[in-house]
Amino acid sequence: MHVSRTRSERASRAEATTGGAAIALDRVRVAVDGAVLLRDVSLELSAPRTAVIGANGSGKSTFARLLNGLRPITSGRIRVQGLDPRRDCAELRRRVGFVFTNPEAQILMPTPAEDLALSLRDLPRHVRAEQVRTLLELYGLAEQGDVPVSALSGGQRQLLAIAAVLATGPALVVADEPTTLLDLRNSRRIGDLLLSLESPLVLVTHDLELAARCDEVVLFENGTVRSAGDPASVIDEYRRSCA
Amino acid sequence: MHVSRTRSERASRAEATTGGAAIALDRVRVAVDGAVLLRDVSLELSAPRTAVIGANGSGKSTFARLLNGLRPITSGRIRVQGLDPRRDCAELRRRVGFVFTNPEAQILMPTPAEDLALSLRDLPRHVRAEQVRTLLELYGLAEQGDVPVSALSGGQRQLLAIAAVLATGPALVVADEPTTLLDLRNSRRIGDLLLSLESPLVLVTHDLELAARCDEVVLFENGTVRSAGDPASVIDEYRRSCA
Amino acid sequence: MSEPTRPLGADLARVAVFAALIVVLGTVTIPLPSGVPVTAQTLGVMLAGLVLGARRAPLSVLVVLALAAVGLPVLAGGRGGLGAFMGPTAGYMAGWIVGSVVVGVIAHHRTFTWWRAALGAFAGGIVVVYLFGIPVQAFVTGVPLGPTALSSVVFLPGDLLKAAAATTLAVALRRAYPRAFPGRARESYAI
Amino acid sequence: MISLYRPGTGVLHRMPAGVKLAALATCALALSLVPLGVAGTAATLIAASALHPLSGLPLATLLEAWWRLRWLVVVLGGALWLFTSPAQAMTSTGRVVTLLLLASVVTATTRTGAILDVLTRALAPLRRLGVDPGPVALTVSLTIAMVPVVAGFADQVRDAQRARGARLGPRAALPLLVLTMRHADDVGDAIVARGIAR
Ligand SMILES: Nc1ncnc2c1ncn2[C@@H]1O[C@H](COP(=O)(O)OP(=O)(O)OP(=O)(O)O)[C@@H](O)[C@H]1O
Ligand SMILES: Nc1ncnc2c1ncn2[C@@H]1O[C@H](COP(=O)(O)OP(=O)(O)OP(=O)(O)O)[C@@H](O)[C@H]1O
Ligand SMILES: O=C(O)CCCC[C@@H]1SC[C@@H]2NC(=O)N[C@@H]21
Ligand SMILES: [Mg+2]
Ligand SMILES: [Mg+2]
Repeated sequence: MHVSRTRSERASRAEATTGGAAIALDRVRVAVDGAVLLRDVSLELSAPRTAVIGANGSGKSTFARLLNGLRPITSGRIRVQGLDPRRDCAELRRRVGFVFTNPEAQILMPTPAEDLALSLRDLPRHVRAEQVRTLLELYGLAEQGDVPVSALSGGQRQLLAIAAVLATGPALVVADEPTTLLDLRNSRRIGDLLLSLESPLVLVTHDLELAARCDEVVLFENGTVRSAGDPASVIDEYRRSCA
Repeated sequence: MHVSRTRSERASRAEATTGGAAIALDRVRVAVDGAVLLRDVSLELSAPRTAVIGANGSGKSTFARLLNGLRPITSGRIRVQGLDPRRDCAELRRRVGFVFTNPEAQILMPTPAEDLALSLRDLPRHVRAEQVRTLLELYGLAEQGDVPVSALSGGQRQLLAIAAVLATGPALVVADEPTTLLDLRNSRRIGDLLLSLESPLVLVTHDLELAARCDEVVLFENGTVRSAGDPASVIDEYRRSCA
Repeated sequence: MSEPTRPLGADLARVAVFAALIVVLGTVTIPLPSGVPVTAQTLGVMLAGLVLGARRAPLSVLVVLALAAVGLPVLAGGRGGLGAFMGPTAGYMAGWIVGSVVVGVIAHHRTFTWWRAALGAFAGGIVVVYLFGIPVQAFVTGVPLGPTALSSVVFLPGDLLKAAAATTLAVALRRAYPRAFPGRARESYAI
Repeated sequence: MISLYRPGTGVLHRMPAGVKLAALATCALALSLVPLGVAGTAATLIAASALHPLSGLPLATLLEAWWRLRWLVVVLGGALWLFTSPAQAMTSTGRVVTLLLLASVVTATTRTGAILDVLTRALAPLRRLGVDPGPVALTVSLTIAMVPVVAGFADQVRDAQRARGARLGPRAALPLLVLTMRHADDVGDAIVARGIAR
């Protein structure tokens, strides 16, 4: 299916990646209006695929948002692929592709074709139309190119959101619970797609089976990292902490 | 915890239930604007707790909405606890409690206390205030009674939505993916709560572990019932169909 | 396929959710010395007319004004309270009610087209609002009508932009989420 | 963000909402009719501020109220100072600030539900015009519940656009509208399912 095609397709397009997420946090603290969302987070991520797990409100989304400067840090130090989100914000946003839980917030145009064209706006017009069609086919949306986005199924919407992000060839993909609204088949499809990417991936998820397929897992608890490392043992720790 | 209390509490309040969902569909078809959402669905449900599973877009939500007349049928025949949704719509809505995926859409008032009061609007004013306080305590929301709903966590919001539905003493509870937006701990809590209800339950879910704990499982595919019956075998069939 | 008449609940929800949208747009604002701010709420008023139509749009506006009247901070810049209805902006707020009706009537007359939408947003969202707003502002501040009207010219560029934005948005919404609009049967309103 | 009610047991908390609203309206009318000098304005300002601690509200509520009014004071006061006179600036700005402070006390000591009950009662005469006040009250409180939800949508959409680095101009609000209208449909279903409306 298209998942494997994606891998090879992207392999040919992708720039040489740094061989991992290349994320470093040093005593990072994030506070908003007096509430402490993250405290004392120190972490080095270099695996190609990292899963982030933890209870509701433990700080996973806050952490993910740090990675492209959507949320500023209050104190500490953070580097993403060598860039400082505070200083090199624009460059970082170009490099980091972000997939949200609710694709509807992320689809900016009335139809899938237009939305993909938006991602490719730097290309010349005729190449763009061509490329949009290729992408629609690649993600199995060829027939939905011109329908209203509200007529897409949940799975199709999430596919479109991911396609729009990958279309720009990001050097790092961050996804915040991208399979939450999907059924078994669609969440597998999206999960397979994300895990087969060439670019490194940081994946926030409540789906522990999906997390287990990553190379490294980080467990958040109460705004800080409780543990990080080998998937099986960290996931086991999380399960035990919930029991 | 409060879950067991709920069971006994409800046992004392509940009217004699019919001993099951008492739902019968006969060659039901639902079409909107030319699109066929359900076709040729014939089904009898009498188990106390029925799970409905199936892929995105297979018709689960459409089916759930038939049960309280939110969605009208195009042809066929449907009876819910002996009532015809077309004719006895108002009575059916009184009897059937509906829990939605997204509690934000279901909580209609600014604070938990006001939302519960809305459910109990038929009671005289002073009894109502008393009853609201009892319910808040029962669901562990005593301290959140007057805070804005936006300050509640996802789990607390879903608890409130369920409390508001159960407050009216429904003779049948229909829940459409009530645990989808929750983490492990919260979805367990809500799942336990729903499965421990006195009133019969129809539970649409993607969580197969939860479905396995019901008495009967119905599998939808492509707008019709693919199979129905013993949880273990139907779930197994679904897993195989997704592989 | 004849869909049953749209239930009252759906109308209620649309009116309320649009009123909430107008409130949220009130956070985008530029206070001006005259006491009448530039506010994105007029964009919300135009959109209400274009999307909800002539019957429900004024209800959304009325709900916002009712919330303001009972003292909630729902007007531009978090203002609210009965005081707001005694200030220089009172006429503009009355103009919103009538204006949103006019927007809806013009935009949904026969079939919805982009130029009808643009005309509606301009006539209802700008002309009508100013017709109500400027005289009241002159009365409250004690400044003669001429100079008050002249001073309101500062709103015009912004309001023209908002009318253009409202039109673009409504046309895009019609393609992205056609169900958001009143059904065919309801496109002409008897008011 | 919108419910400004602070639970408490002070005198004002126990006073019926209708009385408070009527008093507020009377004060507003009196302040706009009776010309007060600089000293009088200062006195009303102090009185309105003192009402906060007197009704058992924490000092923070008063400071918040003043902080919310900072731009009004600076812009309106500054402009009037420049264009008219310092005394005029003081009295006009002071009158508006006094009113808003009074409104903030009423809002902080009155449950929104109680205010809405008053509104419903005030609307009761509309029944003779064929308007049912029940749905009106429901719509009003529903709006209050929806404000933080829609504000949340606006945040989500802003984040998503920043993340995609897109500069869209007016189109930027399209996803916000789509999310909002879909939410309206979901809420409509819930209203019907809960048996609150047809
Ligand atoms: N703007 C804000 N102001 C104050 N508190 C906030 C803000 N945003 C988030 N929080 C709080 O910060 C904490 C961490 O939130 P975050 O969204 O990172 O959690 P999460 O791990 O992603 O949870 P979930 O699994 O529910 O998505 C939560 O307790 C949340 O209520
Ligand atoms: N108003 C409508 N007009 C046309 N098609 C619709 C409408 N509502 C739903 N559909 C379509 O009907 C099919 C069944 O939808 P339904 O919501 O019942 O699926 P579901 O099993 O609940 O899926 P999910 O797991 O995503 O919630 C879908 O293909 C959907 O796109
Ligand atoms: O918030 C209020 O009290 C009402 C503000 C009215 C502002 C008017 S509406 C027409 C004109 N266009 C603007 O942007 N502001 C003014
Ligand atoms: Mg999160
Ligand atoms: Mg569904």
